[in-house]
Amino acid sequence: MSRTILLAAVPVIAGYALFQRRRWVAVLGMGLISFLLAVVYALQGAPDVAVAEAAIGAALVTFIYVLAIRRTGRLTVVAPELSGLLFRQQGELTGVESELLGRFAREIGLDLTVRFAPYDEAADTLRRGGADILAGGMVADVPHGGLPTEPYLPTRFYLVAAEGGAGEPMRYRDEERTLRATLSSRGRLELDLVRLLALTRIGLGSAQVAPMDEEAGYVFIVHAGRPDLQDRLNRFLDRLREADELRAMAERHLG
Amino acid sequence: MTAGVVTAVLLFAIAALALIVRRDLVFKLVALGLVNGSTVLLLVSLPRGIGSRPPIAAGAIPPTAADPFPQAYVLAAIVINFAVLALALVFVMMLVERYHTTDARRLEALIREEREAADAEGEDA
Amino acid sequence: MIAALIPLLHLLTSALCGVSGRMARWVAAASWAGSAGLIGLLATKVVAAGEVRYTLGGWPNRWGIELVADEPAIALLALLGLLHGCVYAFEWAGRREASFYVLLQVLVGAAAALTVSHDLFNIYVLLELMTLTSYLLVGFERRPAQLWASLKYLLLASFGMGLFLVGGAVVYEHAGTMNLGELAAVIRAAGDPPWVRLAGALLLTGVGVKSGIFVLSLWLPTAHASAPLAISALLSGVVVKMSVLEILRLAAIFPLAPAIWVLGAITGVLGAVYALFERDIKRMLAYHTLSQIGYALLALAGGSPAAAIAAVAYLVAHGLFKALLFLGTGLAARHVGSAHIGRLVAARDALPRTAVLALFVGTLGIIGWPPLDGFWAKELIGACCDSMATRVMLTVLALGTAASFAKLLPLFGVHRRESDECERGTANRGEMVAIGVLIAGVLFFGWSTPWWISGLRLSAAKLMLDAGRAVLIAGAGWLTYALLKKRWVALPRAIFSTEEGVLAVLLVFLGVWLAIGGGA
Amino acid sequence: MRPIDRLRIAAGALASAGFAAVLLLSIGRGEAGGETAEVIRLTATGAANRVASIVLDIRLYDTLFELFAFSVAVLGVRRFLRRTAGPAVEESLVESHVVRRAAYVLLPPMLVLGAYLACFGHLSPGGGFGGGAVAATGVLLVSVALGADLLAQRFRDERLERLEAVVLVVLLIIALIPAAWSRPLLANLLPPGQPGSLLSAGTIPIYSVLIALKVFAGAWAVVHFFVRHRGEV
Repeated sequence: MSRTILLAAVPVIAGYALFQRRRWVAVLGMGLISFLLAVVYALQGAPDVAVAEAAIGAALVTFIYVLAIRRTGRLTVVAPELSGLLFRQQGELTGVESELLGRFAREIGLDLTVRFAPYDEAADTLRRGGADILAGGMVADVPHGGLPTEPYLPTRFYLVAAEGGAGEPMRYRDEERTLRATLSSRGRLELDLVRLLALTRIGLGSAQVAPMDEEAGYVFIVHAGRPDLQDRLNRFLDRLREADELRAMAERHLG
Repeated sequence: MTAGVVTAVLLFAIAALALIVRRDLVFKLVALGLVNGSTVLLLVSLPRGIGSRPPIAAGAIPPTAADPFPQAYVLAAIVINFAVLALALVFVMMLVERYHTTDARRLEALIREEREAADAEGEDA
Repeated sequence: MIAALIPLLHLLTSALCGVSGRMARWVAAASWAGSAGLIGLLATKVVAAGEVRYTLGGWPNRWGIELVADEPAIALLALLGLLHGCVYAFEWAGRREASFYVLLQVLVGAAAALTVSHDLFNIYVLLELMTLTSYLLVGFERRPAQLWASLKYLLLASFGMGLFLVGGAVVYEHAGTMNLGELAAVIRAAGDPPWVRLAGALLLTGVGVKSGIFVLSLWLPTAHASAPLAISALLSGVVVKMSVLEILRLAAIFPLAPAIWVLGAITGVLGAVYALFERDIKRMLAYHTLSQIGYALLALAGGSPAAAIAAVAYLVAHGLFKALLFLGTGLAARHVGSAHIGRLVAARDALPRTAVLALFVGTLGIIGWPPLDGFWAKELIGACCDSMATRVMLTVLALGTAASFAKLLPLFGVHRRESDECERGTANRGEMVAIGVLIAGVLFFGWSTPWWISGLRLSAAKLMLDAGRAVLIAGAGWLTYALLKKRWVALPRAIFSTEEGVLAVLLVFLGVWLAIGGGA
Repeated sequence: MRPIDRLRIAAGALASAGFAAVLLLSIGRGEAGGETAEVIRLTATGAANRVASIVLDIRLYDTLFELFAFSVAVLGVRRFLRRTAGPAVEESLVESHVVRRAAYVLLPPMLVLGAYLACFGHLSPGGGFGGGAVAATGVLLVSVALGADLLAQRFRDERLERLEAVVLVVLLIIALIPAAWSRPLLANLLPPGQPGSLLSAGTIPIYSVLIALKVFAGAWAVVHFFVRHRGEV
């Protein structure tokens, strides 16, 4: 009897899950059906099949599908960690970008998730669709694999040379953590303002700093498949700029 | 005819319809998973294969036990279903990386455009 | 025992390729040599005894898995071994990564097991395993077009296998066995119960999705045309044929002949039409594979055992020249950067001589020019097939083939000016060996005709007459092409999307079920 | 919506309904053939669990190919997703200590259950595929609760890959051994023993454990790569 009730639920769930709009509902519907069927198998004298269906059909398949689909209701940001802009302090997320993105996410009704990664991996994740936004002090001077927003904060570039450093200078867009080591191995680096500040805090040592005359601004890079998100973020930043909140925010975090 | 057989056939038909109608690849793959799931249910619920007791006993098996053969068959079907779904998902992920969409018709159109561009080059030559 | 040993050897060496990545190429080559020897051994036994039966583990057939090596199985096994070797020779210098060899070994192992399998569920597992491995091999180079073609293939093939398994369930419910021999006995004993038609329609549709029937296998042209070179040759040359062999096995048990005839006719004509209007050579070859599958199905539907064997002979002949054409096209396309006929003709002075030779011999073979293999295979079918409708269809298809391949003629023209500034491409040694072996196969296939059908008598006069007819058809084909050249038609491509594919499968199932009298 | 889409929906609904009608009207009509009693007599291979004796003895040939289908899936996931490393550090803003604790508590029982299912598959429900997958589910639980990094540090893909291949080789060699005693291929050479005891059913428990090992390693690898590439569709 209980078996019949369980079985009757299966086509109903399938019909609902397959003909509505949310992808995660469809995936969870498949998992639920697998689970119900596993119970049915256990009840009709097929415990081996029940174990396999529960472990493989219900758990493993559902899990990889849930992992793979982009979480709706969540704004995923991937970034190299950088003090002042986007970084962790005593387990709390903080910085200009953290505040900006947090407010933006709240405004459009999404939860914010931030994943930190070195620049190359972060850009790759954005390109592959593993994140919605690439942040962490990006400047729209190279494609980055996504759509850049308008600049939210102006910046400048500085040529930093370690003692005796020669060779072609490299533009450094990576994490703060590896800044010092890269400088000593490469000799000369081009740094934006925030990264230069970070380096000063770590200790400039005997490095020479010379300003370059290139004007630039920090931007967010939005996933190429989300022009709608780029548009909303631009409008959000415009509003903040007009209310003069952007400058106040920068002063609060960067001094 | 058992309730399981009826359910299996209905599930197959619903999932097949979704495969035809839904354009999003995630829905298509879920539907494919359900098609294969329904064949598992069908085999295990065959009138001749069903029983109230599992076919497990150290000695002789009670006559009310289920037929073990369909059960052995579907174990393979479950594993193969997993393999199909995992591999299909991998290729979908790689297509999304390039085209930023899971819409089957858009993908078809984008890829056909690329091919026709290559063809036009050949016609010129 | 040998019949089981061949696939198990492939599986074992596939696992070994996985253990030692660097040695994979050599392990695979050794495995090929070993299995070639085993196939030879099995062939001598089959020729001596007619067929060799073996049940794994010594269990009764009703429950265990029975393997039957008969003449069709041996013919396709031999073709499989030959093409497998050619693929290795062709890819030898490429030094692919280990996973390529792992997948290829599993694919060939599953195909080899499929030729001899006599158990419905075993056939299901093997077909699925072949689907999975060819899926990965088609998408192996990660190009978007390959990935998409391959994904469509997986969706449709897996859906088709769902139907197949439902058919298997119906069979098990009523016959209590999955063994083909036992099943045939049960059906004979039970008269003609209605479930036989239902199961037959389900199984035929399921296998049909994988076997290149036009309305069912709409995934095939793009998948075969975009796969890596040597893989296209293997898939089109022999892997599709394994599913046709399963249709042959099903046709021996279920009353499917009318449905197979109709499907064969549709496949043959539409495949030929699409091939005719396609100017990318790789894609044209893929469409043409459909047309040729239709040719074999028409012969197979003739019903007599001799006709079935003639159909298999045609499949083998087709495997030889189709693999040759794919390899030749690929080799040429590699030097030009495109397989489009316009580009190839424009650059014909730069094409490697090996490629041009391969295309030339392949074209002659495929249009049935005497005395190449296509001619002999058509002779065999003609000798066993006595229905007038079938003969007409076969002639129409031969004409379509000749017209499609007339496109290639400008490639072989005598060069008016030998330009010195353009450098001719070359083939490496492995590629030359592969193409050489296939050319030999196409040239000398005729010698094997007495093995196919014992007691086949072809008088010299009839041979002369048929040879004349073959030349006439080739000429008529060329004329058709010359007439159509100026009236190019863009054929609809929308039917090749997945949605329509699944719909077509369901409709074909209903159609087949009605055609074989399931509604009665 | 274009007319062609409406047409497709209508045709699809008709075809699906037709399919369901044909099957519902003809499945189960006519009597079932064959005898179940014969099945039960035949499956006395010494394994109390008749399903295990079919999967790992009578139809072991199928199971070997099925295992290769699983391996091919793992190989595909590995090859196509291995290319790039995912983000190294995850800062998820929703994180609960209860979930962390639960994962630590649940992991050992899951692993033990998986091992039990595999080792006792010939006596009770379970078997290699189920056992391996259950154990992998435990690992997957940890990767959800503790973040992927903790597991990624312990994850040595090359070693797992090698292990999987070696398990396959060992399995096939065991399957081929009977030929050396001129017994049928894939025959169960070891004595059946006392049905119901742990050391019974000949080679069945050996296959079961090897398959579980392989499935566990493969499923772990698959989960690992999907965790690393999460949210990409």
